[in-house]
Amino acid sequence: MIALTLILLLSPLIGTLLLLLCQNSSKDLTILISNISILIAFLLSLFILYLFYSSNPGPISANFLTFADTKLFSLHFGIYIDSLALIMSSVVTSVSLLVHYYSISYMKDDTSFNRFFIYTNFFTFSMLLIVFANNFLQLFIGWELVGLSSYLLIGFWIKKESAIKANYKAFLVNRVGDIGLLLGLCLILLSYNTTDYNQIFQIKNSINIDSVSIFGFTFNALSAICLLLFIGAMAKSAQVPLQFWLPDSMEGPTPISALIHAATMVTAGIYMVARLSPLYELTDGVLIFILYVGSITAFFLGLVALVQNDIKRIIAYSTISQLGYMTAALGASLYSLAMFHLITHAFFKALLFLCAGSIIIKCHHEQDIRKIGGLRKYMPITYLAFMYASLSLIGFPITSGFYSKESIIDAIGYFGHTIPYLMLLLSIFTTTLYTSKIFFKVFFGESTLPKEEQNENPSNENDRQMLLPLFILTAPSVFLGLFIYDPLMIGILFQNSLAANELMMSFYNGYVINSFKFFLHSFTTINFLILLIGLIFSYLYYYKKAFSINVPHFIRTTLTKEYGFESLSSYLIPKVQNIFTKYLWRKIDISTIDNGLINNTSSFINNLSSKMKKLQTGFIYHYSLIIISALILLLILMRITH
Amino acid sequence: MLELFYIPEVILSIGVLLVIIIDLYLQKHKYISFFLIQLLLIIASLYALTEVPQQNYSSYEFSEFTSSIKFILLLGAIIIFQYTYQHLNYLNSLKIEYFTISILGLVGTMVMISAYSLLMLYLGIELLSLALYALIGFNKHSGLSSEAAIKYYVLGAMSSGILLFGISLIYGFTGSINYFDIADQIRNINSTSVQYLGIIFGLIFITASLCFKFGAAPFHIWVPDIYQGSLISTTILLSTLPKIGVFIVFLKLYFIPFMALEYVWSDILIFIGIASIIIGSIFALTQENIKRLLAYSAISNIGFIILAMALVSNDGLHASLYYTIVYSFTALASFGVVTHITSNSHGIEDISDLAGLSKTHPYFAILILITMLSSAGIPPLIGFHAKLMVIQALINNSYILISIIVVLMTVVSAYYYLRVIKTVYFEDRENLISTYTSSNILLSINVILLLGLGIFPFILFDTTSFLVDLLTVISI
Amino acid sequence: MIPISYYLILSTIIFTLSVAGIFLNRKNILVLLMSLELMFLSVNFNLITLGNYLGDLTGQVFVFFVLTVVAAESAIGLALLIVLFRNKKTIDVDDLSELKG
Amino acid sequence: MNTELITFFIFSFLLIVTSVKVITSSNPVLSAIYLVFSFFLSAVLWLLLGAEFLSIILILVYVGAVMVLFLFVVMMLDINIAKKSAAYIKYLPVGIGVFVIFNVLIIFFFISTFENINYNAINSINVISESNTENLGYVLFTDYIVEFEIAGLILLLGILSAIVLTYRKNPNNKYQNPTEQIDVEKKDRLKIIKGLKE
Amino acid sequence: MLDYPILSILIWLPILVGLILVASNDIGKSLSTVITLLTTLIILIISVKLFQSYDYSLGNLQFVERFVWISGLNIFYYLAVDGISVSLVLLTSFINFLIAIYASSEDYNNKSSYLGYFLILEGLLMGTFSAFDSILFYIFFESLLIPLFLIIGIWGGENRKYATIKFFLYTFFGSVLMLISIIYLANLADSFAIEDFYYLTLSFEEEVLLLLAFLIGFGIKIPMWPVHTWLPDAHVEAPTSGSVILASVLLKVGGYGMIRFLLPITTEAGIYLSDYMIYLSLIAIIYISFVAFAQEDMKKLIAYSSVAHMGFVTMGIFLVFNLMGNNPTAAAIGLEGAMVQMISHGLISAALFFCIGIMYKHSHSRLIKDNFGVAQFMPIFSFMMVFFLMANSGLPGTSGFVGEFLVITSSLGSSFLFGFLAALSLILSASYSLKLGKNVLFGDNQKNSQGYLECKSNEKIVLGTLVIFVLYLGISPDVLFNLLDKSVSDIISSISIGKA
Repeated sequence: MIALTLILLLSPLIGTLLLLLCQNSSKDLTILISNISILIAFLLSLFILYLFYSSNPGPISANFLTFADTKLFSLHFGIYIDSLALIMSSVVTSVSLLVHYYSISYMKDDTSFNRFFIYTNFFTFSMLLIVFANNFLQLFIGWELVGLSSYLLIGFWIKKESAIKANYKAFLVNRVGDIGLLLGLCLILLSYNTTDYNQIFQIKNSINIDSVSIFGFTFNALSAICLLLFIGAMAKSAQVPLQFWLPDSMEGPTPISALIHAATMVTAGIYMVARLSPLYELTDGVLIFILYVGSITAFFLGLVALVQNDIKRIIAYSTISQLGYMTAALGASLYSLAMFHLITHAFFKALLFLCAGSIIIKCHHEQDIRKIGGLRKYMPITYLAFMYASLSLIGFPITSGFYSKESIIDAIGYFGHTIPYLMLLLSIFTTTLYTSKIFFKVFFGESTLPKEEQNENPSNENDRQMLLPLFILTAPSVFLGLFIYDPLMIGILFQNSLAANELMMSFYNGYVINSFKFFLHSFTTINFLILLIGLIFSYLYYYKKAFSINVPHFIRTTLTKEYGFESLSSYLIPKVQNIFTKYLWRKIDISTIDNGLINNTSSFINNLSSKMKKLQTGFIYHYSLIIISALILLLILMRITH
Repeated sequence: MLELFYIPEVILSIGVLLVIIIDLYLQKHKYISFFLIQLLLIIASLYALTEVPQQNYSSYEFSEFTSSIKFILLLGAIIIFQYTYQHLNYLNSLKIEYFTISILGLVGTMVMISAYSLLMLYLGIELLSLALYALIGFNKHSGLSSEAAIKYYVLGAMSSGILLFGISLIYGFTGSINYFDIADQIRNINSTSVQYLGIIFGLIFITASLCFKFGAAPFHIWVPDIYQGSLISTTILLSTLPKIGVFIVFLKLYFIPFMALEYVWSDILIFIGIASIIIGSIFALTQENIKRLLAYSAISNIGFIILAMALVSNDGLHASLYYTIVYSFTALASFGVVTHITSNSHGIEDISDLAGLSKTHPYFAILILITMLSSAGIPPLIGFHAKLMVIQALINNSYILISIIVVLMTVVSAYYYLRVIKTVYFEDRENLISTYTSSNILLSINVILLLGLGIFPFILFDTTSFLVDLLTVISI
Repeated sequence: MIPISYYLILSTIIFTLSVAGIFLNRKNILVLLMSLELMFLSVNFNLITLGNYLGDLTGQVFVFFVLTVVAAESAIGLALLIVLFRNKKTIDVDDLSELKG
Repeated sequence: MNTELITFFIFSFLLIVTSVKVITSSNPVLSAIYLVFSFFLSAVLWLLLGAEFLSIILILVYVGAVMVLFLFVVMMLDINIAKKSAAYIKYLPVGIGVFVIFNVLIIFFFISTFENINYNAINSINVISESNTENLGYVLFTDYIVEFEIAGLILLLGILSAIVLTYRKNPNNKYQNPTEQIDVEKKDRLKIIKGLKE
Repeated sequence: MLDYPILSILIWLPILVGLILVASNDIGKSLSTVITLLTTLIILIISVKLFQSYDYSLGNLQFVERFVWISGLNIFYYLAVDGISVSLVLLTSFINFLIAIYASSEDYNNKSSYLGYFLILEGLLMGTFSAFDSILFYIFFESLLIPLFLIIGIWGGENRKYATIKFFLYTFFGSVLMLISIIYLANLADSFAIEDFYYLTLSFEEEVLLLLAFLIGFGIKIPMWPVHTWLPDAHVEAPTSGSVILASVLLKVGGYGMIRFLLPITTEAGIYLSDYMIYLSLIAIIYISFVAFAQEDMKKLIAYSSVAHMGFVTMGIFLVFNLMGNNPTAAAIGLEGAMVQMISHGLISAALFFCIGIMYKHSHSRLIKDNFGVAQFMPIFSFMMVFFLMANSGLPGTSGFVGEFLVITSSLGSSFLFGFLAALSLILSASYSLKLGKNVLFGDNQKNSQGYLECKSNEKIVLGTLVIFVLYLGISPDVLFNLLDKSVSDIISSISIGKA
């Protein structure tokens, strides 16, 4: 099993290397290599998952490459196999496979076709590195490598200015979080002398350091570590206030948005916290913080989506909001629910993005939904797929999204976290609104396609290669929830990988009973009411245009500006950075130190020299005077001293 | 008395008379006279190396130490004469009298070195000085040359007067002019007595005069003008041989007759040394004329020598001797290179005349590079070891602050050496109308030794430590 | 009887006069040379007087040599002066400042 | 007050006066004359000290040779008589200051150091005889023979230098060079010039 | 142990060949290129041999060559290596080999001298890293200035005269103070051998003064804030290979010196002053990063980035003082981090300067604004440059990460604030590194007026080799740790000796 996992892990990497080697070969070879390598990974993850559940050996950890092995510390690369990792890897590889397949067609006209697959393959590898990491160092390395791939992919179109700016921003914001993660990692190494999960899970609290003082606040070491690690997760999973890179990252190719910025990379933070749930359970205060961060993100960033007009940006804000749900679930110790939502979200959000990709291709890279309309006729398959994905997103009963999201909201309510509960409830409404907004605007109304294209046969709306993934993804988006809900809730699915199972059990036994009952019950809850109101409202507002709402300008601006984060990130910080750094350079480095200290000293000596040179007048009488004076001086000195 | 005829001074004096006469009959063939002179020097140097007369003359010292120094001196003279000959020959102003006068000056230096009485010392110094007056003014058609000569003459005569005044005081208060007797007298005089003060006064007068001859600040004032005004071959002579002579005079005077007054002169000399280093370094910074630059560099080097000597310790003594030899060697090389480069059929004057040399004459450029870096005290060249020894001696004697000043001044002085290198290597000349002589083996050896002895400093080191051992034998 | 100090004071005065002569003189170099002669004269006074004080002939011997040397020195000095005059057509002290800085 | 002392005072006073004149006269010829006077006066003072030989030498060598040389040069160089410049006045206080300080320093030092200030300066020294000249000669050719030789070298150097420095060939002089005349060869005499071809 | 004087060969072979090349005065470009390539290759092989023969389980000084050099002064010709030296010797020979490869296609006037000076420099660097007599060390240390001075001055850019003189005097100033300290110590210890200095008992005041002198000497070389201002100038004016050797090896001399002299000799004073010195390092890391961001010249940017990265080295070194008493493990981690950072920075900065040199050849401008959209024309080059920029910003998986990681770990042992401030480098270094990439490599360059061409094969080899090594050390730095582990703990223990 270890060997298989190793192959699974390395297969995308080998794909990357092969692609690198045959850079100038044909597209077919590229397609073959990249897709096969991911396919192998996917099949292997399914197979290993099967093996794992059939033999049930418990978590397996193995090292296979030494990073460092000294007296002071020993660090390795290794794999950690348990149900959590395997499920995550299945999700990652499946979405990745579909996106790869989809991209063949999506990217077919691009000059850097090969480069695209190098990046995506590399990304898949990095993501799997995180998933299978058996220690924090490897986690961190994978973490940064996905950041790198994300950076490269956002800026995939190297000639596009906005893309270049966006990937720069994305990388830097992620780096802010990485500071937290790195500090957490360092603290772990310092306090445990190892970064191995297994060893740390075993010793947990018995560590070298008692407490850490962070800017005057004293934490116990474990809390400090977890808090710092969570800061890393906040950046990667786009939680307030480090969320603003994600919408900009939509500058990359759409399949990438589906793969990285919806399904996989952004959930790495969630995965990490879930992975470390045994540690988080032992902290005090950190979880509450996480809960609030999650719910605030879920609510407030959902609102921002309402005022956006770019189809991809709306979905991006929706992603942030959904990630907020997951984070909130983590904060409430509902790790498996968070993971559950992660999985369902991966599928339906990938689906949404891929649909958006199809639409964008169809509309010749037009992304503004105000300029797109009436596509239902021309893209029937996409229309259907989009509809199912949207239903899943808004949590319409029986869809996958319903099970994961409703459970989170209900569970948070069930465990009495009132304020987060209210915020999450309200965001159901906003979710419904913005989802419907896209849906109605894009697929209904006047067609905006050029005349000659309107006459085309609707059945060949796009390449088949692009449609197939839509089909495939629709299935888990709609039905996955129903199938895995029960095993998940009673703890079969994740076995002992996640902590606080008893909490889940109490919720399940006390509230859910079973999946079907939960489905029925949901119609009686306030959640459903809000959902319905939202649907009706948006139907009237977006489709029938029955009424218009005058949102106060102030609120609209606030939302458009993303509560000021927008101006902060794209105007204020670069401006300040430019001015401030230039000031430092010119005033302190050049004027003060270099000119002031160094060059002034030398010019002082130089001036001294040219001034003193005038003493050498060239006149004999001056010379003799100097000599005699010196003699007299010596005489007087001697007379005084002796 | 017969063996006295074999001492180099006598050989040189008699030989030079012969050459003067022979030269009269060799109107066109100057090289023969020059060859004779070189031969004379070689013979003299060989005698300096081998013969040590057994018989001592009370006011004249014959010892292994003085013979060794004389040997070094004669060796230097041979090299200098070679450079000078080529230089003057190239400038079409070769006169054999130049060499005869130089040799008489050389004899004067040797007399200074061997002098064991103040009278002998005076005569030696005068013999040297008179030769130098003539040599400086030798370039009869140059206003600068005669200006320099007159300046040096007036100031030099004044310093002789000061020296004589000092000598008269010493004579009056100790009753003798013999070094040994003076030492005896001073040791026996009660330090509270009034005579003591008289001796100290005399000492200061003598110190001032010798510092003038040495070119140490604040009596250095003549040095740059005279270096600049005279022929460059004279400048080489001026910056090497007399310095060695005066240095030995310093050593002998302070460590034999005035040893008991060590606490007086050591302070004075430290002051003079520091002043020389500072003035030499700072004044040189903005010089444009290469001879002036080297003059200030000489002043600063003299400062090092005096400083090391002023420590009155064995390592200081050794350091100063080592430094003197290294300095002379470096000065020989640096001036030697300059003598070999001429631009527009007269010697180069300004640093900027050297611009672009590395492109046209890489050979000379490398020579200049090595000599300048050695002067700046950059390892692994020999100049570094010399400075190292001085600084080590300073630190060993707990003069930490002074050593810091000294090294800081070394940094300052590095700047002007670098300026020369910069001009040679990094600057291009607009109009390359310069003619240069071809390479020269002797010069190459001279320069390469700066590097070679830097890597194998123990060769010179052992020699000088041997000399210092000799010196301590005679002085104590 | 003449006290020894009289002679010494006399020589000192002449010595300082000659020194003053050197650095006060703005006219021609000849006078500088004469001042130097005076200086040596004063030193000779010193030497002879102190020799007498010590009852020692060395002082006078010294003076003998000083006289010899100074004679030769004057010869060279005057020769230089002539060369200078030929080059510059002047022997003014004030005109001797081409070398400076 | 004895005659010696009176003589000393008169002559030393005159010596100081002539010395001052030497350095202040505006005419170098006058300076030279005053210097000659100074030498004479000094010679007398040296006689008082019992240094007969030296005082004679001073007059013979100095007045007779050196000072004549000086005057010769003065005549030769055709020097203008300069006026006292403003700079002279400006530097006079400095000069006087240095003069005074120096004097005070040394005179006070002499007075304070010599325990026996009143020691009689007039003292004849006997080595082999009463005669100063004889004594001096004896010492010179025995104890100081090497120095004497070196003094000879110095004189030689003085001659050599003076000649080298001042000697110049007059280009207008016509003189024969026998060596060249003998060395001459055929080709030096006859120069074949190629004519221009028509 | 080998039976031939391997260290002497390493030092003198390149110097001799270099001197011959310089003296031969342009013997032809191809011949001198071949000679240089061969020599550097031989040296590389010998140093690999050294590395293999080095027994790192022992950690003591090995391959000792010790002869009396100047007997009267007690100066020895004393060469040896420990793990720290071996790693730097390897780096030197490796980088020089790359320079030789890179220079093979370059065209300079008087190329044989150019290459000759590099060879001399290589030999002197070897000497610096293996001299264990302090005067010998100083001689090599100081001699380094000469060839570099000439390289920059002769083959440098517009403003080279100012830059070289500044560089020379700056470093000379620092080193003379060091010389005084060395002599002072030698005077006390009656020996110039470095290890004899470790056992001296010094008063606190003495230690403080010595510390300051050494700190100025090595701090200028490394360079530390605020004595770093010579570096940007020197880098900007230096020819590509000159910048490479300057950044990748010469700066390391400072760090090496600190480890050899500062740590074990001036321990008490170091402990007393460590906070201030760490703050200086932090200023270098943070402030200099800001300054780097403001740069308009690519070379200056990388030069400032070097200063910032060397801040980690000094921080790692000074943390030893801070942590020795209460957490020796963390102290050792810090020191190893500093060493790894030195090696890694040696590779990465070399690569970046090569990259800039290659771009400069096409655009003839080092200004960021004159280079634009390079990636379109030079995809492979751009790929590698992005890699190096990432490595420069401390991307895990590259060597750039390892050192910073260890230093930050160690600093957390001292105080969270130190760790946090140091970790800020993560974002700052990324911001300036990627800014460079963003502005230079990417974007749409329609004019192609600069005529960028994909780099030549030898340049590809150079950059590719560096990619491999940066990756290798990033993924499995174990080989370095093995080399350093024992030597580092030896130094830590010798510090304790000094303390006791």
